[in-house]
Amino acid sequence: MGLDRRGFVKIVMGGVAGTLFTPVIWQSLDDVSIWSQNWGWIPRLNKGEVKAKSALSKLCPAGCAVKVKTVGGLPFAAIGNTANPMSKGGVCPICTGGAQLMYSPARVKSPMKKVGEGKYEAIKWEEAEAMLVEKLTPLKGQDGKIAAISGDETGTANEVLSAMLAGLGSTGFYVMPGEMFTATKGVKLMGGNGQPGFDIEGSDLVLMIGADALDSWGTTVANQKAFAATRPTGGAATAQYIYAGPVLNNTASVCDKWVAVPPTAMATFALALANQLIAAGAVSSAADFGDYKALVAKYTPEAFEAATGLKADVLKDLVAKIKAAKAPLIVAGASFGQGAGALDFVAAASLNVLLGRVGQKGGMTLLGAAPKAIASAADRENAKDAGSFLASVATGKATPGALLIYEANPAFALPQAAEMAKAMGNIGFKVSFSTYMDETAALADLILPAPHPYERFDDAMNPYGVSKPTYLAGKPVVSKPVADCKDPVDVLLAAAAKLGLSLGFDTYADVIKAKATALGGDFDALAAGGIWNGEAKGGALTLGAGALAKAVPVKTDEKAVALAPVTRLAYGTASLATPPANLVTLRDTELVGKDLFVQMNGATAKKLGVAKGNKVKLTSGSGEIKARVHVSEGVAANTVAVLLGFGRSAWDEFTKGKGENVYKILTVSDEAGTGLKVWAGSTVTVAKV
Amino acid sequence: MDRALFPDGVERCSFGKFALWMGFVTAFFLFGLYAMILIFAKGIVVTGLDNYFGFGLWITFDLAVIALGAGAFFTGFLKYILKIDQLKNIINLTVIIGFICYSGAMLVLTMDIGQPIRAWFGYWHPNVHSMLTEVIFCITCYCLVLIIEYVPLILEQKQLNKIPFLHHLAHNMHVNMALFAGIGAFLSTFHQGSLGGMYGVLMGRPYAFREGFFIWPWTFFLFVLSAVGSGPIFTVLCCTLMEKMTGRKLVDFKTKALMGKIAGTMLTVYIFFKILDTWAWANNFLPSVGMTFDQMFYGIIYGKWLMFTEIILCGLVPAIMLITPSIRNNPTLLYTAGILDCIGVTLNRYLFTVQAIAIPVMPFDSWQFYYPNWTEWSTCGMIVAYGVIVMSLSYRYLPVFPQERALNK
Amino acid sequence: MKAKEFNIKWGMVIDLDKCTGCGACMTACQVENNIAPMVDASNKLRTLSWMLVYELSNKKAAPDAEIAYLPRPCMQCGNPTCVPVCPVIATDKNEEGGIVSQIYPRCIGCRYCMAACPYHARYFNWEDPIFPKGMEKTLSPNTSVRPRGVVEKCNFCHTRLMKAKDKARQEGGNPEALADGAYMPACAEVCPTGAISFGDIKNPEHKVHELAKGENAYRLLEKLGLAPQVYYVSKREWVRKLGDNYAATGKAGAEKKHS
Amino acid sequence: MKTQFSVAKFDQKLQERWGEVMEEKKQCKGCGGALPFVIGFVAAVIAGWVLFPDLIYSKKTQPIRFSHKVHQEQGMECSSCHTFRDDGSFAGLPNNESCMQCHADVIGTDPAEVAYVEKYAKTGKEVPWLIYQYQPDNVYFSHKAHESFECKSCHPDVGKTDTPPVYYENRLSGYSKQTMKMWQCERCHAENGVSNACHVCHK
Repeated sequence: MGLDRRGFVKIVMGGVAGTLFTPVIWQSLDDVSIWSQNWGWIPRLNKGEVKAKSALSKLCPAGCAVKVKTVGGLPFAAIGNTANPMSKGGVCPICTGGAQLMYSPARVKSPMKKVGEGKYEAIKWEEAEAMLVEKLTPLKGQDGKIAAISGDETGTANEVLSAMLAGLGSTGFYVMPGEMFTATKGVKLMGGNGQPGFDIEGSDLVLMIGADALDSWGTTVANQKAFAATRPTGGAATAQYIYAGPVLNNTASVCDKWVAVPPTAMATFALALANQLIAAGAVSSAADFGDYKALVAKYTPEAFEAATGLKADVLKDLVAKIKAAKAPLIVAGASFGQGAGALDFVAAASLNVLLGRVGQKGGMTLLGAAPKAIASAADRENAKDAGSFLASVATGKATPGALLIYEANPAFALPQAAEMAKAMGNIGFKVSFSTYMDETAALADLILPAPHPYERFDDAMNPYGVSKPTYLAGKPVVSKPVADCKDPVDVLLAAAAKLGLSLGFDTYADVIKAKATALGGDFDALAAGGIWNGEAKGGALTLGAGALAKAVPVKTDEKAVALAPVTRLAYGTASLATPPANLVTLRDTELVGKDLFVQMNGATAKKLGVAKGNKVKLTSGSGEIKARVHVSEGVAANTVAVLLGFGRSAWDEFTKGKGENVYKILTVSDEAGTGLKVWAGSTVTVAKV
Repeated sequence: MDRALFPDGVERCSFGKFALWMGFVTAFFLFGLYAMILIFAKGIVVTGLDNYFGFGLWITFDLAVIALGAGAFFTGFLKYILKIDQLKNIINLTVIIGFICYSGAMLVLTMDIGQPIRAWFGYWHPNVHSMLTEVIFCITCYCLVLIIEYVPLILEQKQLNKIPFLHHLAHNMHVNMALFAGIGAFLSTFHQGSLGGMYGVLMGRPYAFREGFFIWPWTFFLFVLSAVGSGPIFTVLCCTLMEKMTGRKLVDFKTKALMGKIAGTMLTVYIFFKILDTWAWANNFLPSVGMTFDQMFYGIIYGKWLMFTEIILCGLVPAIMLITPSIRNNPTLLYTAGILDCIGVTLNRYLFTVQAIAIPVMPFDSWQFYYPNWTEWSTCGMIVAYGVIVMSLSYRYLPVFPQERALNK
Repeated sequence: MKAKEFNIKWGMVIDLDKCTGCGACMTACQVENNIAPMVDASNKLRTLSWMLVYELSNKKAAPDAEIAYLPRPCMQCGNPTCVPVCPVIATDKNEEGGIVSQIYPRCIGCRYCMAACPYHARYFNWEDPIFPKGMEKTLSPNTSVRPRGVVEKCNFCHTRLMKAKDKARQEGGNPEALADGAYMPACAEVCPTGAISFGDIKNPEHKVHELAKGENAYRLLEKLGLAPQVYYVSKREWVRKLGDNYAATGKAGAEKKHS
Repeated sequence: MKTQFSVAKFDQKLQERWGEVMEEKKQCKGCGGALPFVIGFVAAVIAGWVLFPDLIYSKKTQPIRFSHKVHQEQGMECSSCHTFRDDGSFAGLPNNESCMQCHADVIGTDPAEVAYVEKYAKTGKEVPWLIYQYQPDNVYFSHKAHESFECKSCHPDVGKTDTPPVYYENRLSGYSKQTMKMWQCERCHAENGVSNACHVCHK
């Protein structure tokens, strides 16, 4: 008995029919359907307990006190710490995406040494640390041979750095430019001492001259909280906010009034306002009031109109508002957080003196020097600026053999950046302590990866802008860093020890704990999201007339327009390129593909003969950049605004090669009478390409 | 060499020439196929579609071919249900065109969705409130009907027809064709309407939104009317194109003129209501949502000329031409009117798809522009090429045109 | 058409006079909802931003120019135009609280809902989510990661609602009567100026209940009749006027004619 | 040419054809009528119900032979290890921290315990337990909301087992055999009058 074709067909038919009564087809279909809904290559979520741990997120310059949410121990989000009286539960846009930055593709994964132009080799920490000691040993004891640049304004790491340099016989400790630097100099010119503070919270009329206080200036989140407290939703506002500056920026967008002052006319505006206030009866008991009065007499409404292109009515309106206010406050600052001279600061801050607002609630305060953790460290008031230092390196006036760069990116974020990067080439041995592969790290001979804020101990003393002495500290959120990194301060302390220098501490954690103790605070409470506050002192300030008298009004070329760089916190900081999670907040009127936009108002565009979408070249004495035109009415007269922080040549695919670095075309000049470097009044010519 | 396969008593070009032609068309097909494979592999990120234009060329193309393929159901309806016997001369062609249009549209739809692998969810988890569900159901069912209508034609191929079983099968299918024509007419009417309904229910899109009757917005009915007002004449145009290309007479002009009359009549009805609808929309609906007629248009790409071209030049004008016997009976004018008519309905589908979603409804939003890229164009080209291939094969080997022998004596 | 009504109506009141446009809400949203960072985030026609901050302008020349920022989450319309169009019921408004759901494993990616939504609140996954190496370790446990080809949108961080309910149960409270603030979407939680208030609009104990009724409160495109659950507040008339089209009356806040 | 044809004639033709078929059938003795069909049918049914499950599921065993029985005999409840956290979330399977409260060092004689202590407790590595009811990421399941049910109404009743059940992993979908399907969730919700809204279970 054989099986013929017909029989076979029958068996197959039976088989098919039988299969229908089994799960074979139905279950397979179901499973395929499930498969199609959960593709294997889509990342899976992490499981485990969700916790929130306090941390000091120093990704933004002020440092946000946050709670880092973790799942199964892995950080995934940051929320505000409602228990922290400064941030009051708010978080800035940078710190919001802090967890993601731990895994930034730009992160330096291990120590690396330079083995050729743009080529690096990963090395072991032992080798790296030995190399550091080896290179520093011959330079020990020679002043000016070892230099350090710090990009951290608030950390006690600066004390370690400056004390270490001092111990090694060098005075070459420099800081990156920032408001704190110029403002402290400004206070000195007004006969005072210490870091100025501004009690925004206590004021009922906040006039911000330049200072982008609600987005990128000072303790942004605390400022925003103070602002928000005066604006209950659905209720009446209890304070007025006025912004005077070149760009209708984030701060100006919520202010009651925007006064469109070109960046070249910031001091003129302040002094013209002083003129009108005095005309309206303002009198100060300051010793130099007479001189001041004589000085501001030059700043007539007409002069104001000529310099700003605004109507003098603006001043009258402001005077009326200030006179009506109980606690007016003038916040002085550069519109992009740097580059304005001390005189710009004095011009604006003198209004507080004129109005008798220094040391008052809701006024301007002075913060005295805080106790140091390391006695031999340099005083903050005496900081020297990195820009001047690198300029003298460029000219051969300074010849350091080694440069330590701590959390700073001078090759990118100093004015005339290209020259600065070139000057760095004159230094034989450069060490970059950096979490990310930034432009400066890419020039260094040795890159020592620093931990992300969630992986380290850190602190913040008197972030710029606070009205009373303030101290924050934090400890790691995760037990182990993601990359093979070490705390730079720990590395420096170990290196110092090998060089025969004892600073009294082995780790940064110990330094911070000592700092907390010196202040009379409790480290554990601070690390849990607490805060230490001291008392602000007032102080008899002069109106700075002597210094102001030396101010020379900026002369502008007829063809040139003022350049107003714009900083937006969400797009990164001087030491941080736009984080991947923040990139989406960029507008398509600011950056499209690789093209940066230059913003100007319709009248300026017409004057320059350009139109929306045109490609233009902005040229200054120090270089040129290309951009496309976006016509926006939120820019002052004869001014062009460009975003700062783009045109990265290092970092990662999220930022590299996008836009242009505006620092390149910021032109540095010497401020008359103070010798400070200034670049807030840079001008450019605009030409179609 | 393939002479034995030709329908009885007709001449066809040489196989070499035919192969050349097929090769030419296949090249387009293959290019589109490449794009299609790319789309399936990488997703529709390779197209020109974006967040503002979720719908674009593909949907416009689908709607247009479905409208133009309406000749099949409507002619079938007239032939089998209303027994207009003269239409038997062209009915086969309408069926093939309908089949091509619908099967092509379905293929485009699977490309158009983000998860082609889940295309069947439309049946598995249907949302009865969605006009798109209705479309998915009707379009697939109707495509099946068209296959059923097309199969007997294939079976009548000379050699196949020699097999008794197939011969009888074909015949019996023919006998019952009225039933399928009826089902087809019902299904097609519904989904033509549902396609219009898809837009008419979009409350957030003032250009497209319409009130209506019961659950059906006015666009539901307008789409049905515009489809039957253009489908028949599209068949005529296809037929004429084939005649020009092959040099043979396929359908007598009387039948063509009849199709023109049918299309013209329906187009007239349509354009009457369309003008009324547009008037009411501009004067009642738009102000009720705070918008103006002017706000619906922008620049040249989204200019008012589009709507006027659609309604006046490619609607009213061909309608008048087609219902006027003296114009209709002039071949050149008939074809001109037909072309205008087909452009008009295509433009209508484009406007409802692209213009409707381009209009910034939020006052602070802006107009965006959409440019279909090569993947979209080439896949549409692939469908056209596919249609040409099916048509060429059908013409060469199937007895599509009953009059051909007599007309070419 | 009548809006679907529930006993609870989760809603937002966004104070546009407080929004500085800093972008923290957008970033917090990306993080909470596992939206992979986009290398070219400048192509706004392809990016995913469940929360998007629009810039509004009073269209006056400098120096009288004013701008305002308008954060736009999903409006969770009472009468959503996106829901009835979905052919596969991948989106629905059927849960207490009125949040419009979107189910990714069900979605076929036809994008009909995107065409329907005048707020552009719905986004299509053009590409598979690609996180830089290691960054998938920072995925939030609250939202599943979506494959390419499906549509997604803001859901008021719905998992937070579920977690808030669980917490209420654990503490012996009523999960259907959460206290004000017990449930907060990521954007509202992180906003440094507190511009975004969130709560149950129907619950008098929640502050949004009063805020939504304020004289300067309005909803976007009120006249279309979609009945959003997101309210905006601004004292600036020009801002309010940009919330809807006023061709018929020329006045902001005019009664809508169309049902 | 085919106009003369009728349905009747068609039937006749069909019958003729059928006759031929029957004719052939008679010649084919070995085919045995319906028998091959039945054989095929039965074989397929057997294959489908017996072999198929083996084919579609791969079998896996837990990394450690955990005895629930032993633990229960110590007087422990399910909730002693499978706890709710303060925020109402469910801890699921205990981690090393919990296990090591007792098993930081070997306290018994069971080799499985020794294996646990050596391999996991001492190294700090978490045990990669296989979860019988592992749900995809798009599912949000609240144990808290289902607290009133007994564990075993959804989970395998492992309380009395000395050896954990075999874990069957679906080769196609990658999920466990016991992973609850959506219709099961929906049915129970419907029966208990609980909302079946999408977001009740999805995230």
